[in-house]
Amino acid sequence: MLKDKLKKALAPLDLAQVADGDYAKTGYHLEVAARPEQMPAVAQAMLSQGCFLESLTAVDLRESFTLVYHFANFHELCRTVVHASLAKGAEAPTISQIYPGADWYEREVYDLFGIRFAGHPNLKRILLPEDADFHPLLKDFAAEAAND
Amino acid sequence: MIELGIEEKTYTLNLGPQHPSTHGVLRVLLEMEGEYITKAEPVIGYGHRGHEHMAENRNYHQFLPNMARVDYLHALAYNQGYCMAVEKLLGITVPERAEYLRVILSEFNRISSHLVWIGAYLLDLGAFTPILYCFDDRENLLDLLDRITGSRLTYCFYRFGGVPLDLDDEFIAGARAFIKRLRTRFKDYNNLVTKNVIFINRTKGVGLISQEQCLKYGLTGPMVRGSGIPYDIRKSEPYSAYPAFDFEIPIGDKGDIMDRYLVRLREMEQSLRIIEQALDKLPNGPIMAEKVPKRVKPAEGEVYQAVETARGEFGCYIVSQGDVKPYRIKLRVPSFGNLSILPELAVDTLVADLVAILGSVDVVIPEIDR
Amino acid sequence: MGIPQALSDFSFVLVYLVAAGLFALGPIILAHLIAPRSYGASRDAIYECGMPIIGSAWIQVAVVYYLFALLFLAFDVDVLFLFPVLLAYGKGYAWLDFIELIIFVGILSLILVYAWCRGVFNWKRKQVTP
Amino acid sequence: METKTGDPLIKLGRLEKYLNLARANSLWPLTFGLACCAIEMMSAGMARFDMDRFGAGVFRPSPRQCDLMIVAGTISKKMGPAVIRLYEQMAAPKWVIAMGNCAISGGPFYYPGQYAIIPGADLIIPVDVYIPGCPPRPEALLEGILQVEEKITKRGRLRKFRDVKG
Repeated sequence: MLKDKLKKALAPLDLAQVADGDYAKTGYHLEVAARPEQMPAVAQAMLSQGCFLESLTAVDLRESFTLVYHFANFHELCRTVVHASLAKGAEAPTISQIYPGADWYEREVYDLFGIRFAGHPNLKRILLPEDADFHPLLKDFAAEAAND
Repeated sequence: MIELGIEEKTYTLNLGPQHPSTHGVLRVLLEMEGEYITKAEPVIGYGHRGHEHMAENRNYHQFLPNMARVDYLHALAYNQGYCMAVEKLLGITVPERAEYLRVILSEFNRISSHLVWIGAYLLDLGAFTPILYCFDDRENLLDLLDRITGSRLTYCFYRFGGVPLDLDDEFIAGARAFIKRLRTRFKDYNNLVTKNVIFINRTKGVGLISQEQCLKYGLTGPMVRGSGIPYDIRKSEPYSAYPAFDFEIPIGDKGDIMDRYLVRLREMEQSLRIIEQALDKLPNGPIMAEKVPKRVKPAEGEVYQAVETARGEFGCYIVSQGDVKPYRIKLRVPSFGNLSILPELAVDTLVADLVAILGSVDVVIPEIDR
Repeated sequence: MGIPQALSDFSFVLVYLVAAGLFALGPIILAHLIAPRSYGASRDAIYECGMPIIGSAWIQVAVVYYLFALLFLAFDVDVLFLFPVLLAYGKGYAWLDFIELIIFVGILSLILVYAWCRGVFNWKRKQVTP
Repeated sequence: METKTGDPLIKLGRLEKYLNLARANSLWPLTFGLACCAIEMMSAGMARFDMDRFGAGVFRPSPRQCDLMIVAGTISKKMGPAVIRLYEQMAAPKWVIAMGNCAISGGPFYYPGQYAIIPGADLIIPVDVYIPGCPPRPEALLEGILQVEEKITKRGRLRKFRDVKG
C-alpha cells in the first residue's frame, strides 16, 4: 500500500508527526508535521515514491505562518498533507529544484504572504503588479493602504 | 538611426495581455531568434481579483457566487467542490437524488466547457468554421441548463446539503434530445477537424509532454491523460454519485497536442454516457438534506476536497476556526499547474507552435490568477 | 513654337504619375482633414498587445527571410515584363499569345519550384525531446 | 473622464450626418475579453445572436483597426495601464461599451477591502454605454450596440424593436 511505503520513506527523517488522516472528515490519508528545513528532504522522499505536488500554500496564524504542502499520486489514492510551521520573518527553503512546479506556487505564497523562499531561482511577484508593496493575505493587511 | 555592428540577436516580443490566442489576459514574454523561441516566460496576474482575500471576509454562503467566477466555463464543478468541502466540515450527507442531479449538471457543464475550448482552440489555429458549430451545440445545451439553473455561464446553483430545484420532465426530455443530437455532431467534428490535414500537421508531435514532466509539474486533467496517465478524480478518488456509473477514462499515448484534443473529444462522449445512465437510474427522494444549519458555523478543522473539472483537479482547501467566516480558503486550480510547464515546452519551438501549445493547455485566465 | 513632339508624348506619362500620386496620397490627406482628432500619450507608440515594447526591432534577423525577399523580387520582375506585353500581343491569333504568355510565366515560376525543392519554405522544427 | 477625441479640421455639417450613418453600421469591436463577460461576448458574435446583423461582428485584434472597445470583464490594477494604452491607440472616432458589472463599477468584486481591481472602466477611459449584468446576456450586448448606434446617429435605432408587439 502506498501509505505504508510513504511512512517507510519518511521514517528516517525523524519528522515531528507522521499519522494516518481521517479521510472521511478531512480528505487526507497521511498527515505529516515537519520543520521547514526538512521540506526538501520530505519532497525528495515523496518524489521517490511517485507523488506529485498537488498544492503549496500558507496560512497566517497571526503569530506564525503554517506552510501547507499537499502531495497526491497519479496511480493510487493517497493524499498527504505536510504542515510546516514557520516563524514570522523566517525563510523557508525552496523545493523548486525537486518539483519545478513548486516554483510558481512559492512565488504566489511570497506574493500574497511575503514569505521568502531561500534558493528560489527568481522570487518575485507573480499575481500583483511588480510595484505593489503590500502582501494582501496577511491578517493585519489594511486594505485602505493599498487603495490610495 | 541604425546602430551598426550590433550583435544583439534575440528579439523580445510581448505575446501580451490583449492577444487573440491567449484566451483572456495572459502575457507571454518571448525571446526569439528569427522564428525560434529561446525563452518564453508567462506573466500572469492581469486577471487577479482576490478571490481568496474575499473568502476571508465573507461567510460561507456569501462566497458561493465567487465559486462560479473562478472558472466560469465549468462553474458547476467549482460549486460542487466547494459545497462538498463545506458539507464535509459540517458532516452533512447529501441525499442520493441530489447527488445524481449534481452529476448530471456538472457533466453537462463539462461538455459546454470542452465545446468552448474546441471552438476557441481551432480559431487560434486559423479555422473559422468549427467555432460556429461548437457554439451552436453549446447554445442548445445552455438553453437546457438555463431552464433549471437560471443562468447561462456563472451558475450558482448548488447549496450546502443538496440542490434547491428539481428536474422536471421537460428537462429530462430536452436532455435526451440533446444527447442524441450531440452524438450525431461528433461525426462532423471528426470529419471537419480530426481528419483535417492542416490540423494534423500542426498538432502531431508538437508540444510533447512526458509522464515524468507531468509528475514534476503537477499537471492534472486532459494534460496528464494526454500523456497516457489515467488520472481522473472521478475514478481515482470517487466522489458524489460517480461510483454508480461505468465510464472509461480516455487517454492518449504520446502526449502531444493531438492526444490532448482527442482526450477532450472522447471525454465528451463519456460524459454523455454518464448523463444517460444517471437519467435512467435517477432515484426518487428528497433533493435537500434534512437539517442544514441556517448559519453555517463549522467546527474547527481543515478539509481538502478534490473535484475533476474540465481542465483538471480543482482542490478546495478550507481552514475553519469555528467562525462564521472561513479562516482561509485555498483554491487549488488546475490551470496554474498546467501553465507552469509552458516555459519548458516552449524552448526551441516556432512561434506558431507556441500558440498551438498554449491553446492546448486550455487556460482560463481568472482561474489561474484567482 | 509648339512643344516638341517627344515632350508632348511624355506629358501623358506626367499626367499618369500625378494621378497615381493623388490616388495614393488622396485618402491620407482627406482623412487628415475630415477625421476627428484623437489625443493620448501613447497614441503614436508601437502597438504590441497593450504593453510598451521591449528592446528594438533593428536586430540581426535570420537569413531565411532574405530568401523570401528574393523570391518576391523574382515574381515582381516577372510582372514587370508583362506590362510591355499589352502592346506587343493581342494583334494576331489570341490563343497563340496566351500560350506564349503561359510558357513565359511558367519558366519564371520554375524559381518557385526550385526554391520549394531546396526547402526554403518549410520551417524545420528542432527536434524537441521531452 | 475627459474624452480624448477632438473635432476634425474641416467641419462637414450635413455630410457628417451620413458619415455617422456609415460609422454606426460598421462598428468594428476590439477582441478584448478580460473575464467571464468575454464568453458571453463570443456567444453574441456566434450564429444564434449574431452581432453581424448590426455590422458589429468583425472582431479585430489590433486597436488600430477598431472603433468600438467592449470592456468585457474585470479591470485589474495590473491591467489598467494596458487598457488606457489600447484606448489611446484606437483611431478616432471611437466608442467604449462597459460590459458587465465589473466594467461598470467593479461588480461582485468591489468591497471596502478590495486591493486588486479598478472599480469601473469609466475611472480610466471615457465610456459611452454601460451594459449591466453578470454576465449580461448576449441580447443585452446587442441592445448595447444599438444604443451606441443611437448615440452616433442621434436617430432611434431601437425604436422599431421597442414597438414590436407580442
